[in-house]
Amino acid sequence: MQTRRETLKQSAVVAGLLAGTGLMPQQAAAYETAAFAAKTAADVAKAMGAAAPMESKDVTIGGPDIAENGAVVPLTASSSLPNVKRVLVLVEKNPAALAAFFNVTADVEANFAVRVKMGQSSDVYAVAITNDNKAFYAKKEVKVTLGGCGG
Amino acid sequence: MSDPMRIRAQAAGNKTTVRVLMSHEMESGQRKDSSGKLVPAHFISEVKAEHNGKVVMTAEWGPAVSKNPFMQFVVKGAAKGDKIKVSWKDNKGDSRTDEATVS
Amino acid sequence: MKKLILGATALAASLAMTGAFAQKSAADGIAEYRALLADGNPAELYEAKGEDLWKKKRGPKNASLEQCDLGQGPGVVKGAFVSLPRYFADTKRVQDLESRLVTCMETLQGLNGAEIAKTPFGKGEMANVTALATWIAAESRGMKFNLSQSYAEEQVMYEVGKRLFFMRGGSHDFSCASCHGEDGKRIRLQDLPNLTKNPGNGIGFAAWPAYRVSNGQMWSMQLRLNDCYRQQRFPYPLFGSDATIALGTYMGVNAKGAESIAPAIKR
Amino acid sequence: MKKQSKLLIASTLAASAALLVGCSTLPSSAELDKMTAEVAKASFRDQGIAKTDRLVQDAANRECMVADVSGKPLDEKLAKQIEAANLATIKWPAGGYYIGDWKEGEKIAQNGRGMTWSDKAGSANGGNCYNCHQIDKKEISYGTLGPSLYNYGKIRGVKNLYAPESAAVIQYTWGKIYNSRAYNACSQMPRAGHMGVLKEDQMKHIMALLLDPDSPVNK
Repeated sequence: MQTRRETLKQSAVVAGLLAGTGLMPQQAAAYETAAFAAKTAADVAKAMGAAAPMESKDVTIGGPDIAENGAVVPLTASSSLPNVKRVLVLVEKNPAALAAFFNVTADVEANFAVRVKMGQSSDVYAVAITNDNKAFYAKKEVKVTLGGCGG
Repeated sequence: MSDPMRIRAQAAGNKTTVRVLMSHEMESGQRKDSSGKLVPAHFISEVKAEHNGKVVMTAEWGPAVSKNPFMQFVVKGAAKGDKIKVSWKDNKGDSRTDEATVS
Repeated sequence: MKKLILGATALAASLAMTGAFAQKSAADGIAEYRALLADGNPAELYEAKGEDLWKKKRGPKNASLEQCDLGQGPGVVKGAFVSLPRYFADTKRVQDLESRLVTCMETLQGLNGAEIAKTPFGKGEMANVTALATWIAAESRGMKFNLSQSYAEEQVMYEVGKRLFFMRGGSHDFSCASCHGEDGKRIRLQDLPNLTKNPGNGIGFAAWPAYRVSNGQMWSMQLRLNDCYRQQRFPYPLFGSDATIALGTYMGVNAKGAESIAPAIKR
Repeated sequence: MKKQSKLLIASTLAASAALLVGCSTLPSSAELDKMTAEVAKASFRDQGIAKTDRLVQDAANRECMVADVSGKPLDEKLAKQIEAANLATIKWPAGGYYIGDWKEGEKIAQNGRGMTWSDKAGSANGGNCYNCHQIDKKEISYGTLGPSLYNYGKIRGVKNLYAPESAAVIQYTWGKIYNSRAYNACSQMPRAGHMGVLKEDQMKHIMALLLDPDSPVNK
């Protein structure tokens, strides 16, 4: 089980990712140009200080444990929370952490699949943002292997 | 002009699972060509889905979405024969809209 | 969290145990990855394009390819893929799917076959040949390979193909058999089919054309062979050359009875 | 070019009178060998650094190909001749210094690049080792075409690289990397030294990876 300290640390990482993407609920805007601009985890950490997203069992991230090729990594992000307005998919170690997000309406489930590029093994996150501007996340590690003949 | 999408929309009970394949380079902007120059980013940035003309989902993507993107989502209450329309727009202003019938 | 901890325990255990155990879990992980990709194969995009190209009037003669004879009679697409390469009386040659398509594009549509053969993969009319081959392969999905060996030319192509398969050369002394001559071998983590016999349903010859996720390209059998030769450190095989068709005949005849899953999705 | 090989097949068939009846009288094996060589010649072109001269086979590749096609092992006398000829090609390192840096060796073993038509002339080649062999246990992405080399030196009792009893296995390993066919006429392993794939210092680094008691391979 995770210690409280680790939980806090993880929350801080996600808060950093979110702050860097400009996607913290209070910053949400019509078009999220800044959201896709964060270059590194360090960059996004600079913007820490916003309300920390919480790890939640009501958010699920799905994907392979090992990806044979980082060019295509199939991920699913979903949440069983009742009031989700947005679902995000993040790759911590990518040049820009945010890969994609989906705006949820009453007519679709908060359940999406998308395929992303990963430059290296990394944690991947699903983040659900609720109508009352809280953020919840789940994460898992995806290992990217070197495939083929290496040439 | 862009190649058409492949949209499959399948109803099961009161839920319709929509699977979409899009034809797009999704150039990351990180890759260098053979002469060592950075290839500019070129990617689908906005996606929209409509059910019988009503917008049910919008999305924004970055260049980390894989080439020839695949996405899946679930529409509540769509029934056989309904129309699902998907549109995308990329960062260079190209766009594409295709429609499928729920089966 | 529980899953992560379990994962870590399993990893530690596998490090303490034999390498075979660690390998197995890696192989399971890869199998899981491939299963996740199978639903939503971008090859479908090329299938749709290929079908459209088959039916569309194009070229100087403004004709479709609907009268193209792929060996089952003019216009018959279903079953053609699992019977190629085969001998064609009109060209007096054994041809594979792609070289046959170029023949049809030349004779029916008036396009320049020699120019198409020289076009790089993924460009211009060559990209169209690949899309056509993808659709035509898809039309035989689930059917079993059954190549003809009734013409002497077909038998000769098989024998030449067999010899080419074992031809060692280049800077690394590789032949096709270096990687594809034995059962149960791997290069890095990739399983290598034994192509000297039927390697099983949907494996090897019965899987290409395939969408390659590593570069996001649709790969025809001609391109698959081309890249094998590149990695073999051989010189460049000409598109539709007798060497490539002979190898196709050798692998196709060996695959008799194997069920086609083409177009597949590959690393 | 293509026309040529097509005509060749047609004329050979006509000569064996098999064309019209479509019966199963195939050309002889020797004729098929000749046709194969002609087909190969007509089917490839130069691209980048990969020129058509790479199709020219030396005795070892020619004889092993014949053996592979027939499915019968090479005649023992011929095998010995090939091994002797290849053994004679081995260049032993000056001064008897066989061992480099295992960390560099690991990088070379990981690298599968070099000498394809998409590689540039003069670029350093990789050793391709992990494509076929298990080596350092940390690397789970390894091939199984060759035997596992994990614990290579340890299993062979190399406790001290400079001990006289280590000399034989060190020399053999050098020879095997330099020219594998010196010890097995039809080995599938590339002849890294003989064919100029790896330079002498690169081979020394791989030697260290396999034999140095400090290398993770021998832990």
